[in-house]
Amino acid sequence: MKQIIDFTVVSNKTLNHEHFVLELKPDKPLPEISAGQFVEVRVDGSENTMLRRPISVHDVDYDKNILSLFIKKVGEGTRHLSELTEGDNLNLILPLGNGFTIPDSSNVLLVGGGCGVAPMLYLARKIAEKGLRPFILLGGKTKTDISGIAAYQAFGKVAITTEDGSEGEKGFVSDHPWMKQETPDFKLLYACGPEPMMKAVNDFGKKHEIDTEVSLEHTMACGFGACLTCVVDTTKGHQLTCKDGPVFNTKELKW
Amino acid sequence: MKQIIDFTVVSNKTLNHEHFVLELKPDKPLPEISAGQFVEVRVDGSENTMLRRPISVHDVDYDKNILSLFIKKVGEGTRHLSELTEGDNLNLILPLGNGFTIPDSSNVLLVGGGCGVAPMLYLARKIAEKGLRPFILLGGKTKTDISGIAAYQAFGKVAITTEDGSEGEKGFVSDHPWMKQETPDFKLLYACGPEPMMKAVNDFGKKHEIDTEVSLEHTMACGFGACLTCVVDTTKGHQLTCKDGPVFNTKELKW
Amino acid sequence: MVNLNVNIDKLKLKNPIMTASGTFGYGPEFDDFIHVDDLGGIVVKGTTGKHREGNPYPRMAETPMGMLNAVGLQNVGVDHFISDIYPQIKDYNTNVLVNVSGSTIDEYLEVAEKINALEKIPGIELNISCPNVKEGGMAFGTSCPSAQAVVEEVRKVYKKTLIVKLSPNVTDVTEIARVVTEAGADALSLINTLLGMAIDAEKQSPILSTVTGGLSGPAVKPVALRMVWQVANAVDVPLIGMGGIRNATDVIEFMLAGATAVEIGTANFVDPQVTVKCIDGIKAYMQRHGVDDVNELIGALRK
Amino acid sequence: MVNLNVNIDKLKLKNPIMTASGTFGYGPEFDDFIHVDDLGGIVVKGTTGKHREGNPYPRMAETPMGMLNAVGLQNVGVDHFISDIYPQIKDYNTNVLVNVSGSTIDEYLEVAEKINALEKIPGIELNISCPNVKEGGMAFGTSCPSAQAVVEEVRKVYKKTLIVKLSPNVTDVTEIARVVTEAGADALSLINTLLGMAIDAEKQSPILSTVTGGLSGPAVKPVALRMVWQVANAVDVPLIGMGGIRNATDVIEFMLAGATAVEIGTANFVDPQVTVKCIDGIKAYMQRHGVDDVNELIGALRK
Ligand SMILES: Cc1cc2nc3c(=O)[nH]c(=O)nc-3n(C[C@H](O)[C@H](O)[C@H](O)COP(=O)(O)OP(=O)(O)OC[C@H]3O[C@@H](n4cnc5c(N)ncnc54)[C@H](O)[C@@H]3O)c2cc1C
Ligand SMILES: Cc1cc2nc3c(=O)[nH]c(=O)nc-3n(C[C@H](O)[C@H](O)[C@H](O)COP(=O)(O)OP(=O)(O)OC[C@H]3O[C@@H](n4cnc5c(N)ncnc54)[C@H](O)[C@@H]3O)c2cc1C
Ligand SMILES: Cc1cc2nc3c(=O)[nH]c(=O)nc-3n(C[C@H](O)[C@H](O)[C@H](O)COP(=O)(O)O)c2cc1C
Ligand SMILES: Cc1cc2nc3c(=O)[nH]c(=O)nc-3n(C[C@H](O)[C@H](O)[C@H](O)COP(=O)(O)O)c2cc1C
Ligand code: FES
Ligand code: FES
Repeated sequence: MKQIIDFTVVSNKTLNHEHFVLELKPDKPLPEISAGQFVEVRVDGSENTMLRRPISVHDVDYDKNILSLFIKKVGEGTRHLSELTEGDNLNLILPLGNGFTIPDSSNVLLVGGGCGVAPMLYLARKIAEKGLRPFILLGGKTKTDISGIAAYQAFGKVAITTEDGSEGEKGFVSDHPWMKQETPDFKLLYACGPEPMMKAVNDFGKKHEIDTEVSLEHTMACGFGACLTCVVDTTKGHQLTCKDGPVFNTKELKW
Repeated sequence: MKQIIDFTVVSNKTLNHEHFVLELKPDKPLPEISAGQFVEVRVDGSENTMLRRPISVHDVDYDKNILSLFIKKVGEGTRHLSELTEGDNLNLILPLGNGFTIPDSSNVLLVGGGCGVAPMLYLARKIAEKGLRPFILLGGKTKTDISGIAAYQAFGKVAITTEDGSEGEKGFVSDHPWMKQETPDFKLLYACGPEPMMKAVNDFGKKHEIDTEVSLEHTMACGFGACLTCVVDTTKGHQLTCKDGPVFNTKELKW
Repeated sequence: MVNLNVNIDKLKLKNPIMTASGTFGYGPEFDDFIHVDDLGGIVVKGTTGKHREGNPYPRMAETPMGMLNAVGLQNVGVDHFISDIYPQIKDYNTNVLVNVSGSTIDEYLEVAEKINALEKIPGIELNISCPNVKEGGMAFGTSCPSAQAVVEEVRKVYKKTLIVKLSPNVTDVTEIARVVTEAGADALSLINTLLGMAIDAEKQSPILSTVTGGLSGPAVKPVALRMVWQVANAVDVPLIGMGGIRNATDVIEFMLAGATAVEIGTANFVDPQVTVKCIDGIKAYMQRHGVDDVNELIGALRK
Repeated sequence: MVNLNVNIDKLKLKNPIMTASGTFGYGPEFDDFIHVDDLGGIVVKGTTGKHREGNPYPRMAETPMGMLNAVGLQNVGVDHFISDIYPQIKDYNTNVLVNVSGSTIDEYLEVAEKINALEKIPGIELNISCPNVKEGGMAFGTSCPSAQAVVEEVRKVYKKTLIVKLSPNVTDVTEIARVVTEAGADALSLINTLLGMAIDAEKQSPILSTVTGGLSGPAVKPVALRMVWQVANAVDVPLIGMGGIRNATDVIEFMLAGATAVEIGTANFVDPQVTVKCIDGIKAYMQRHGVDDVNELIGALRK
């Protein structure tokens, strides 16, 4: 059941000049959240952000009752969020959307680029909870774009690419050996990030007939199926990114 | 010369549930300000306050380079201002408007009611600087509406009225003995506050042929003569409250 | 206890708060957040003769205190509505109205006639003001002859409460209001969205796939209030006011201007509970002002 | 160095930033804040045949990201303008334009003719779109025949650059744009304010003395952009775009939509330096996008 919940900011960690992680504590127990689901955040005190902002669930700690969001500063709304400090309040609607398929095999590859790494940590956690160890590939422009690797390493086998080679392999995620394999053994690919990156993962999947799930970041007015603005063109016609997605198997998309 | 200046909040003192005083330090020396002039405050982080808010100068401390504003919470803008804390920034346009006449005699009466006390402290200071001691009458609904009396006492002879009698005389300012005198010796009356109060002072002045200066709180879009929205009907036709006022001799008004 | 009941023609509303078409899905989208039964009424998504895919993505742009949409009447079509949606929502204990849209008079007639047969739908809102479709829609609502024609024809086949929704994109809204009232509208609702546009300066391109779209939200409230007030002074049928409402104060303003009820649209996206908060807010306002019957507020603006 | 010069008919602007009539006084009101000479042009307060007192107080209401005004063309009248104001402002080194208003065609003619004689006023903006006066004003700008008549007549007596300012309160702005262009307008400016209304729910009364007033500010930007884009696709004269501009991004949006220059209005009240900040912002934008000549941006929206 979708809920509207008030949260308190527990911490706001600056990762680099554009990314930060908010840890939030709700005023009641967190509802059950699937990996790939998102929240709609109300940004107060900003004259140009009437609508809520959709943000993926980055991680959930049910023991501590804490929800984390991994956010990139792009405009006024996310800038305001970046300025929150401990004790500030934040109103969220959650959980929204569908979620990724949780696999039965460790032979799956999670690819995250830029703020597309956001949903990958919680996905990795959910996969690891089944006793599996997925492959996790994180891409960035430069070293400082990649952070908190230890958290991912707890759940799977991690590799990094940076465009300037300052960390891990030099290049795009699609340049990494994992995605250069002639006969890859992956059962499922997951991608979230800039569209060219997701398309590259999809091309890799297509070539080797591996299903690919992507999380789309369409603009949204409501986030819960009421406005019909967030459509994506699928084989079944227009579907709602907020309700039928944000996760789609690329076979359904006209990619 | 009017200036646009960034200020830092030095302190925000809550006086009671609706009034507070902001002490502000500019990033350069304060310009010369006359008693009765006002500032236009930019309220950030509020979705319904695009326009600046006009607020009278409550006091100026040129030695410490500090400007004080006395503000009543009435809507979203003033509520936001009431939440400012030390170190916050505030952008002001100042000084605006004309100002009160500075008298040559101690026999003048300053009457302030509600947030209309705002300009009276600085006016009293300016009069006291000439070696004079004006009469100062402050009115409120109840005791907690009146505060910082000591500051006024440094500049003149202070009397209080409260509607519930919890401090000073019981009743309106117009019920105070000073305003009940048969043959008052005042040379000039000053009033700022709710319109009925200013009208009562004006009636007193009219009866005894004493000039009365009032400070009008008309709604304003700009505060510096550009929009023509703040007009007041005078014997000379429409005049601008922000430029020709906010202080008017009631003889000029159609009161 | 204050009275919140109002009547729109034969419709009895338990309170003046309704939801605006296209912003409330079919109702169940809000079941997690509120009891839809608490509302005076809901207006479901614009429904056309055939299923419509609507416009391509992107369909939304945020603007200062407003938003543009270019959904373009995406909907399942009247037959699918009747077979699949209606059974799910017919037992809401509130007035469930259908927003009837079309590209041709025949399409309006088809939909109106089919909806007329649905026992639990006590009225329709005739959408002659959608700015987001190439044919029909707003074109009907911005000229007197075409507005008159479509309303007259629909009136012949539709027997229950016929509400006509007016476009704000006109020189004189009272002209259209008079014409459609004479043509048989039982009530009027206004305003639909204002035609607007948003540009991405960095990409140097329009944000919406359709270039222009419909503006809604608090930004349009002053225009909406003005039109409700103008129309209230021009015609005698009940009005449903809307445009930028997000709290009880806004509701009261529309009622004072002459609206019998209101619809809340965009604000549902920001706060899915805004409707029930408005109901509570109206009660508090009435108590504060000693108003026993909400009907006393309708058109009560002091002049 | 990037080129910011643009031309509006015979007017040469050093940059596309102008100020909107009624929001910039006569210019000197801003001398403390900016160098007026830095601007592409200024348009002074609407000027009529006789001195006007305008409407009673209150004349202003704040709305979500906008404001309503009901100034009602308060001004000193053309003769007093010529004798007292003109000498003070004629030496600004920028285009000083007069916004010409009236209640009758004769009044427009009287003002236009007198202003035509002023050496240092290179153009007028004909205000056929003021919503705040009972007679004339907007009435001229919302019907084709009357818009045509007033422009044709003024064209006969006014020899310099004639800019006609359009009302957004119309069903089809392109119709009026075509008519006034054919009647002799050298350029068009748009939009004037949208007719709106604000109510004080506590006092249960209108906020403005005139009940309705003109809406301006960021709230109206989407409507303004749409109209500029529509008119740019309909006529061939240069356009001056306005409505809600408060930063360089907004300016670029209007230029991409088809405006050669812009006027900034309400934003001057919030930040009296907004105009010069916009000029700097345009330069920064051009450098970032590798645009050498600002004229390249005019109507450059990718479709
Ligand atoms: C399902 C979903 C999950 C997301 N998860 C994350 C996440 O975990 N971390 C993260 O940093 N970002 C995420 N995003 C993107 C995030 O929503 C946008 O970056 C944010 O809304 C921009 O708001 P703003 O006010 O800062 O920028 P604005 O000033 O509103 O816009 C800046 C830019 O962002 C684009 N944008 C605006 N609104 C949206 C929107 N609703 N969706 C996508 N792009 C938008 C604009 O077109 C513009 O180009 C997600 C988006 C979706 C739809
Ligand atoms: C020259 C001048 C000096 C002033 N000095 C002081 C002062 O020293 N201390 C103080 O507390 N207040 C002062 N005021 C009044 C103050 O400007 C308003 O209370 C304030 O603007 C309200 O803003 P808001 O956002 O809180 O309320 P809003 O939500 O905007 O409005 C709440 C109520 O205040 C009224 N209001 C809104 N704007 C204004 C305005 N510009 N002027 C007057 N009333 C308005 C509204 O009509 C409404 O009834 C002064 C006003 C003027 C014109
Ligand atoms: C996303 C969206 C979709 C809409 N779809 C419809 C529709 O299908 N039919 C209709 O008559 N109005 C439609 N509208 C207009 C609203 O019903 C309403 O008239 C308008 O949004 C103004 O109200 P608001 O400011 O409260 O949103 C839509 C509005 C939005 C924002
Ligand atoms: C207070 C005020 C007074 C105005 N007076 C005039 C006027 O005299 N003549 C005119 O053509 N437009 C007048 N306008 C309209 C503006 O010139 C401009 O068209 C409108 O405000 C939209 O621009 P903005 O959103 O940048 O303010 C006035 C606007 C305001 C806010
Ligand atoms: S965002 Fe509203 S339906 Fe998807
Ligand atoms: S407030 Fe603008 S002229 Fe006075």
